[in-house]
Amino acid sequence: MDGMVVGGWEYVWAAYGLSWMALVGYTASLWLRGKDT
Amino acid sequence: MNQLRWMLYKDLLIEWRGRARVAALSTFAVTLLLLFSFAVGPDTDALRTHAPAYLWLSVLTASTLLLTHGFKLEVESGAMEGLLLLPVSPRAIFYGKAIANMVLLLAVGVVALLVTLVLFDVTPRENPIWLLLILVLGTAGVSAPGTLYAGLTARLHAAQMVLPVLLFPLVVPCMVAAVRATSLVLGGDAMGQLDSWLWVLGCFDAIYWSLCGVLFGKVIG
Amino acid sequence: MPAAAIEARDVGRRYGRRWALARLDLIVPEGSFFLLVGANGSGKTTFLRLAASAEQRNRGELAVFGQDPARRAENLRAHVALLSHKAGLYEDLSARENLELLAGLASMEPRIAEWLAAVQLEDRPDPVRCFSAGMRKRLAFARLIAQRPRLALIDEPYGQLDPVGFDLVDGLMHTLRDQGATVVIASHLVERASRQADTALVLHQGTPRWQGPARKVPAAWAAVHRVPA
Amino acid sequence: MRKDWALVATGFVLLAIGHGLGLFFVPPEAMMGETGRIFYVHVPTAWNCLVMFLIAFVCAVMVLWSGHPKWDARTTGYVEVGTLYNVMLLFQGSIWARPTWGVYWTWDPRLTTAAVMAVTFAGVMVLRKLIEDPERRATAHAVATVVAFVNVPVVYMSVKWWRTLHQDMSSPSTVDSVMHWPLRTAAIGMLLLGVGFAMVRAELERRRIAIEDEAPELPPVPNPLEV
Repeated sequence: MDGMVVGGWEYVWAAYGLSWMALVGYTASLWLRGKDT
Repeated sequence: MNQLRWMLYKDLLIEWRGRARVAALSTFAVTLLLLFSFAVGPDTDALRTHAPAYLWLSVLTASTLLLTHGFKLEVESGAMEGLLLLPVSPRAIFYGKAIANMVLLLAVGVVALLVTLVLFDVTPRENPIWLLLILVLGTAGVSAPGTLYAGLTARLHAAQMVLPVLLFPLVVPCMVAAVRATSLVLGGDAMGQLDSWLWVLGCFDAIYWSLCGVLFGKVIG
Repeated sequence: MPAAAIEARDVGRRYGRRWALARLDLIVPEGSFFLLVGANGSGKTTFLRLAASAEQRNRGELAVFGQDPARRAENLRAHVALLSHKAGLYEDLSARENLELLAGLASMEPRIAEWLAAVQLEDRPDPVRCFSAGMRKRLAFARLIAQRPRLALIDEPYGQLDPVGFDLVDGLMHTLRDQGATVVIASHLVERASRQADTALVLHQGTPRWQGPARKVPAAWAAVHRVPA
Repeated sequence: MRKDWALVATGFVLLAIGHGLGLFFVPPEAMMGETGRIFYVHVPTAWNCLVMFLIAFVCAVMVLWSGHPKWDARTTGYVEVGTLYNVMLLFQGSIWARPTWGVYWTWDPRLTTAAVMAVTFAGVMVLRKLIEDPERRATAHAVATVVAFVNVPVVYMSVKWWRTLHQDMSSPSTVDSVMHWPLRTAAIGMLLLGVGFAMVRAELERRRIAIEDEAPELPPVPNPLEV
């Protein structure tokens, strides 16, 4: 396969990992903020 | 229209009385130009290439001081409320202030431009009259949203901090176009791109001069 | 059209968690000279600002010449003038220029000399920045007179003035009234103000305590402060 | 509130399915290889970021139009979630840029616009924090949101003209049909998630304002006064 980028799973995991961390983190922050009130 | 004329007359008259302020502002812009050159170092070629960027950055930085000051005068004396109760239409207040800000910024810009030409040893390759048009369009692009946001933040203690945070990202397109156009005039416009950048500036001005005029009434109501 | 310049029913205004004015029911007849008295923070200024459409009430009904000031209608604002604590003058302009600006903005015939003469400020060409507090007050009165309002709302007409100024201002307010305007003033100078007005309202800590003929205000004032609510 | 949390949950499930498909079932992309899988998280984020800001814009217009506090709370919610997606977008974009162009940052119009957009909306959120009077805060926040949103296409166009570095990125109409399902599932998941988040946030804001701006009891009716 000519010109195809080989490997690169670490970038994939980084992108998904950060995104899920952000989403779960925001959920948690909403949950905590909701508990206070 | 009549009200707009009076508002503009008033703002310009006040600034004329306090012309030391505009002088101070121009000095500030020139100081920034000097600082940029010190920061970059004595590489004349680099300085010459980036001269348009320094010019516009110093004008933009100086604009925040100008903008916050204009509304501070109005709000602290209660004059703004007096105008609204008179009643003066918010649009007349907005356009009067925005035009006045633009004129003052233009004055600062002209001084900064002349200093830029001398300091960085640049000779415009195209007709220098274009520079004036770019200055007019560029300062107009800063002053319309700038006046709106200055009105929005006038009552805040942190006005001078918040204004740049709101204004600078907004005027990115205006800065991009103004810097590009300026460097085309200074460095030569072989590809004939100047027109399109002027067009971008014009569109930016048209969008924000109309939008901000509508929104301003809501802001100060 | 009811013959009321101001009609308030259960009007309330709060700042944050505190009622600055509450439970106010009031009718100010057109053409009357109305006095509001009360200690600091009793709600006088708040009421004037509500009537002038400079602020919005939080509850109740309020009508000025039959219109709701909350709508900030231009035709109403053009008939109502507010003289507030902040003079609203441009410091860098002279008295004459401030009045010229007013006339220009309101599309009035600029009879500057006449207005300045009315407040005895003819011979001051310097910017307002150099004026004393009392002179600013006079200039603010000149602005008020120039507007020829149907309803004049005056917050502390005597504030910062000298005894000569007191008489001057009394004269100006009666002139306004003779021209058919409704005059509403808020003042601490109970004795003096009650000799000028017809009817009065005593406010105490944001609520109305007494309403009646102005000549009885000193007695009512004393009673309010002797008998706590 | 419960319905909103249900939306969040559904969104998470759909997003997980979409991402699972994209990560494990779809073959590597023809040009990008395995790194092409970043698409399934990046493209839905980009779309939904714009969608969130669009809804925020509509809510802000409603604040200015009707002045009802519920629109103010909603604007707050959508601005916050939009900014969250925006920041995610920036991280994903620079991770994507590294294997593709060899750098973490390029002055690509989309990336640059996203950065400017993030700073603009961060400014809007800061402004909201600084104003105390609820009514004034609602209008100022709404005006800033409207202007910030109008600015997005303007920035995009000008940056595009300023520097056109590379070809158009793919969108579902130009990509393999095998990519459609993970992409769409993830996009719908993120949409539901975003709307759910924003509604929860709006409800929290509404409660906060209600507490902060609760009308105190009226002062007692004073005794009549004889003079």
